Amino acid sequence: MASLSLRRERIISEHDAVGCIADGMTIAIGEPHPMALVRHIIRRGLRNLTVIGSGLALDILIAAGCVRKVISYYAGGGYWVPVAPAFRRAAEAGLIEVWECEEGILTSGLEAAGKGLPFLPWRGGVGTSLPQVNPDLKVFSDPINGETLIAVPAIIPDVTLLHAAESDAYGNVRHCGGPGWIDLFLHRAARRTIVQVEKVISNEEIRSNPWATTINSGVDICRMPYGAHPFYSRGYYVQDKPLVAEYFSAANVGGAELGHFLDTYCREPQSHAEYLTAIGIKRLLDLHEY
Amino acid sequence: MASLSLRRERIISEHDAVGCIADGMTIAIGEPHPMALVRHIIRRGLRNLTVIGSGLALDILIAAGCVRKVISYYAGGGYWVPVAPAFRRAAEAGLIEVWECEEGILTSGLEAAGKGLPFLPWRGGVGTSLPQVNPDLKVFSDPINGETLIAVPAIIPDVTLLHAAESDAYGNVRHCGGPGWIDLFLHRAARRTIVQVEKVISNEEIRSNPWATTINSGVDICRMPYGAHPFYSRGYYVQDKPLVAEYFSAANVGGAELGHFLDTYCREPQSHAEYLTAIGIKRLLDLHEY
Amino acid sequence: MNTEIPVEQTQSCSVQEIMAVFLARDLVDGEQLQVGVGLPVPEAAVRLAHLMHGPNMELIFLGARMNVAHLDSIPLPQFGWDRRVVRWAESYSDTGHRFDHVNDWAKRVFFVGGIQVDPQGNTNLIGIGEDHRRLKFRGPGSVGTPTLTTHVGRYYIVLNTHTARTFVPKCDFISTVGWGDGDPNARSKLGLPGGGPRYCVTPLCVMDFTESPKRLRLRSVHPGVCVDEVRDHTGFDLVIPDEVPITALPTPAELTVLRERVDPGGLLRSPN
Amino acid sequence: MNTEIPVEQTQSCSVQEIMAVFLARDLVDGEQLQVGVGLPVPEAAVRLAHLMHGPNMELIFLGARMNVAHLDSIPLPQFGWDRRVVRWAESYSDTGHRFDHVNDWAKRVFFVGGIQVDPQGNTNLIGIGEDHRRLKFRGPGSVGTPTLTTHVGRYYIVLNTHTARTFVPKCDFISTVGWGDGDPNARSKLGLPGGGPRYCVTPLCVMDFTESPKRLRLRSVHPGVCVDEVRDHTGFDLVIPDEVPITALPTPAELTVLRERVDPGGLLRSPN
Repeated sequence: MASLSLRRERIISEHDAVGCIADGMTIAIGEPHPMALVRHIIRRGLRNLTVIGSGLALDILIAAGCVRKVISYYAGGGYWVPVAPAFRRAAEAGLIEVWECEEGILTSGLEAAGKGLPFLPWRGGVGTSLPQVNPDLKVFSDPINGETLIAVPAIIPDVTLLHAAESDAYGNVRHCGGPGWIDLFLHRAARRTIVQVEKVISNEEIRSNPWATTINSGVDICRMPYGAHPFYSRGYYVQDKPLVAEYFSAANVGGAELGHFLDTYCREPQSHAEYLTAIGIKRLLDLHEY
Repeated sequence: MASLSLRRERIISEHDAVGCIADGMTIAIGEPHPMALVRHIIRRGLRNLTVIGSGLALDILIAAGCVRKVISYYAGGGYWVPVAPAFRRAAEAGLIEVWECEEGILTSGLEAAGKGLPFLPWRGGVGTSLPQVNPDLKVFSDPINGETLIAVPAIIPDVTLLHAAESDAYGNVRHCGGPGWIDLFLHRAARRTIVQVEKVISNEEIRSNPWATTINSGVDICRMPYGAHPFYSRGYYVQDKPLVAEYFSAANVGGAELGHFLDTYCREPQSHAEYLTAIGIKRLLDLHEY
Repeated sequence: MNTEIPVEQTQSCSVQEIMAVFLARDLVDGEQLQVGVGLPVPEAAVRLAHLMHGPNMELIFLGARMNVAHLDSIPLPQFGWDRRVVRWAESYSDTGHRFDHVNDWAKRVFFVGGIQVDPQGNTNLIGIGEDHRRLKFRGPGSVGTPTLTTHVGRYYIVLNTHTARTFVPKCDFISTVGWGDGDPNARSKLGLPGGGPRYCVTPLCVMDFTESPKRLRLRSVHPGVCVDEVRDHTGFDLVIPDEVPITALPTPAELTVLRERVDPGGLLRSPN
Repeated sequence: MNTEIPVEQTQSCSVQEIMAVFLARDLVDGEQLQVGVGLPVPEAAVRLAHLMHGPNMELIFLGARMNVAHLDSIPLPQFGWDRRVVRWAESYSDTGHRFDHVNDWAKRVFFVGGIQVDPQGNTNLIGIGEDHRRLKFRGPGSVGTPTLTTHVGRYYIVLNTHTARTFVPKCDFISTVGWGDGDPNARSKLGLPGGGPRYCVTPLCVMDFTESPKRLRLRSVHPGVCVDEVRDHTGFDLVIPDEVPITALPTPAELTVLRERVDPGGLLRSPN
């Protein structure tokens, strides 16, 4: 009888996870944000990335100078932050290129990649400026009825980084209360997916409810408790609102104040454990979800 | 405070469920098969239906003379029944039209309907005879890369009939161990969906694990314990292999023997309860899944 | 904007509360109400409608579908992506298939904001400027508004401010098509199945659209706002009827439900 | 077809068992093995490979993905859609997205049958006849074979019978493209990313393909079958090398695992 131990485990270190990303690659960032891996990217000083992402994770990567091109449907920060500040400044200065899109167009491009198709058609965006400001989107006449649609080319991330609640050691992932809306699209479109999880659970627990498995095997796992902090992690903790506000405030000012934030929270801690030490256990425990 | 009782329940009788189907409509049949509603269609003697379906449910509807056109990727009966007999006989005699397709093409057409698109492109089938024998499938050159693909027109069932494990009274459906692979495509494409369930459970039970809800509201529910018999119902019972074999054997012979089967099991019982009475409790209890 | 407005002598309310109540009354039982992240007025409106007269409504937040009319309270989120608001959901299945069932959206209602709105109700979340590569003001992006407004039965344009910089003769970029060039058939000519924008609600007033051509028209001004103030803060010639009523005030019952069961934290009364 | 063939003097085995063992040995650890409904030989082959040498294989049945190398037994299904076979699954998530991740199928392996097979390995599940509206023999339909064979890293053609009516010079209809017109670039010219058919396995023999043009070639005959028998039962000129070996027999260890842990019910030894 084959021994269970012959099955390869898929757990890797944060160092190895980010080690597979090179300057100039296209990386996709899920929601909730895999902030621990995002911080590691900043620590390593990666450059010229194309980032498929939104909100806080996208903005802090731009703030740290890692980004050349943005594929985003939304670069705001929720309540009270209508436009993410580093994104806004870099875009207005022409320092980043924006591949203008929207949710249905983005998921169509990702779905095309997953389905092995050069494109998928989409109706949302017909009549808007999106095809003018993004020449990769082609307005065309459908071959069946002749209706006007937008052809969205396949979007293929080199690496997709996600945050989830749990997985087993073999890469069977379970999101508590469901994945973020775009995460599974980002996974299926990508050449490689790395999922940071709050907790590694037994394979038996996965098998006890296979229907709950949201991503099955083929992905690498980083064990990162509190790894989405200061963002939320469904079923574990809510946003650390003051720290998110501190970031957006520093990003609004820019310059030394933003640099100080990035040094303190991203560059000086040499690992996720050092980051959590800097944040402090009390603060983390206060963020319980319910 | 608004009273919970003001919320409309969605439970209807088998009579009302089939009452919304008229001669000539396009109906889709899920898997596991909603056999109780299929038998009610035969009892009512509906004619000229276009049926999107497979296997046993499809074949028995053809055997009963309800079908004019078949949209199917597979009309076999699993082990030992390579081709479903009534389907085969009717197709060879030219009594039914077959919209030739395959699984990816069918789901693409259904997905196009759900997405409000006139078509979706698909690669599977390129180079095969499918576009020749089904002129609705258009081979075209994609507007981005010029690759050869098949344009699949939207497929829109008038009514989709499904069988599932459980739902609440408001149409929140839960499949035990996941829905059949095509069921959710059939649901999203359809103008109307009716789901027959083994069991109606409380709304609180649905809310206790929202991620398990596979179809959310907007569908009507028929309470049909053992409603997939003689087919399987995941988590409840396995196939009634002798009765399935009895059907295929009668269908192979055709004529009076097939007529007798249809009379006995479909036409004479005037309701699902009468059908179950005819089958007998002992036989039903012997089909437990594990 | 947050001047206190007397309600039946005994209560006062904020403009945001008036906006939320106006919207709530316009929503019909049985509809699906979808609100994006960071829009407190529509967030409050759909909760209020659900509790007041919508036991068969479905609220769609963050990919979850809910019917929660039986709850004691349906509080507003405390920040964007506050997933505690969906803890009573009946399903999350919108998540993987949120855009796979748009053929069912005739009964869905949506709300959009914008950094620019033109007389035909086209809106812009992309940015302000002439050259997309060097915008003068970079907006947040279109989120899902192009797809949503393409398919939903109707939608509302809801803004936090009402200025001549927002209400412009022509959007620099269009992220959602309202009535295009104003032709009542503009949407069907583009193949957009949804019903288009119904009202535009701002801290000053409510606007609807004339029949043909489709063009924004003042429908009511909020208490304490005069017609000239709206005109002065609108960057194009708004259609203004001879008689412009005052936007109806919340009833005491509505205000009680709004404050006790929807917005106990007073978000709609805060100056922010 | 079910003549008993001696294995190392002490055991005998059926042709189906030889076919299953041949296929099992060709499967590589780490691969994803997908089998459709109603194909006992491939069903047995993937189970056997998983238990013998594939602790990192994934078995895909009925929309579920499984790694079950640690189980005492992985019995064959007792009928089509016997969902008990997936009770040990780690996920069912293939269900809603079975064709949404085909870009990952280079490591996936699949098995197809057919009512006709031509020399280039194109197969037909549609029917036999000239006019699609009045077929002489109506087949079951293409199931998912066109999509699967378009994308999987490689596939095997596995048949229950070997006759001149099945192996024809030209399929009346093509449901899966093997090597098209025989050009080794035929698949890439059509834009089909998958690796195409590798072997064709029947109750008489194993066939592979010549390099250029691609054409079915006899690779081995099963014990007790002679080359002429294969030739006589093939409706086209099969490429036949000078030396044709006998298909390797199962080892006692393979036969033990196959019979005790995969096929305790003896499905592969039954005459049906």
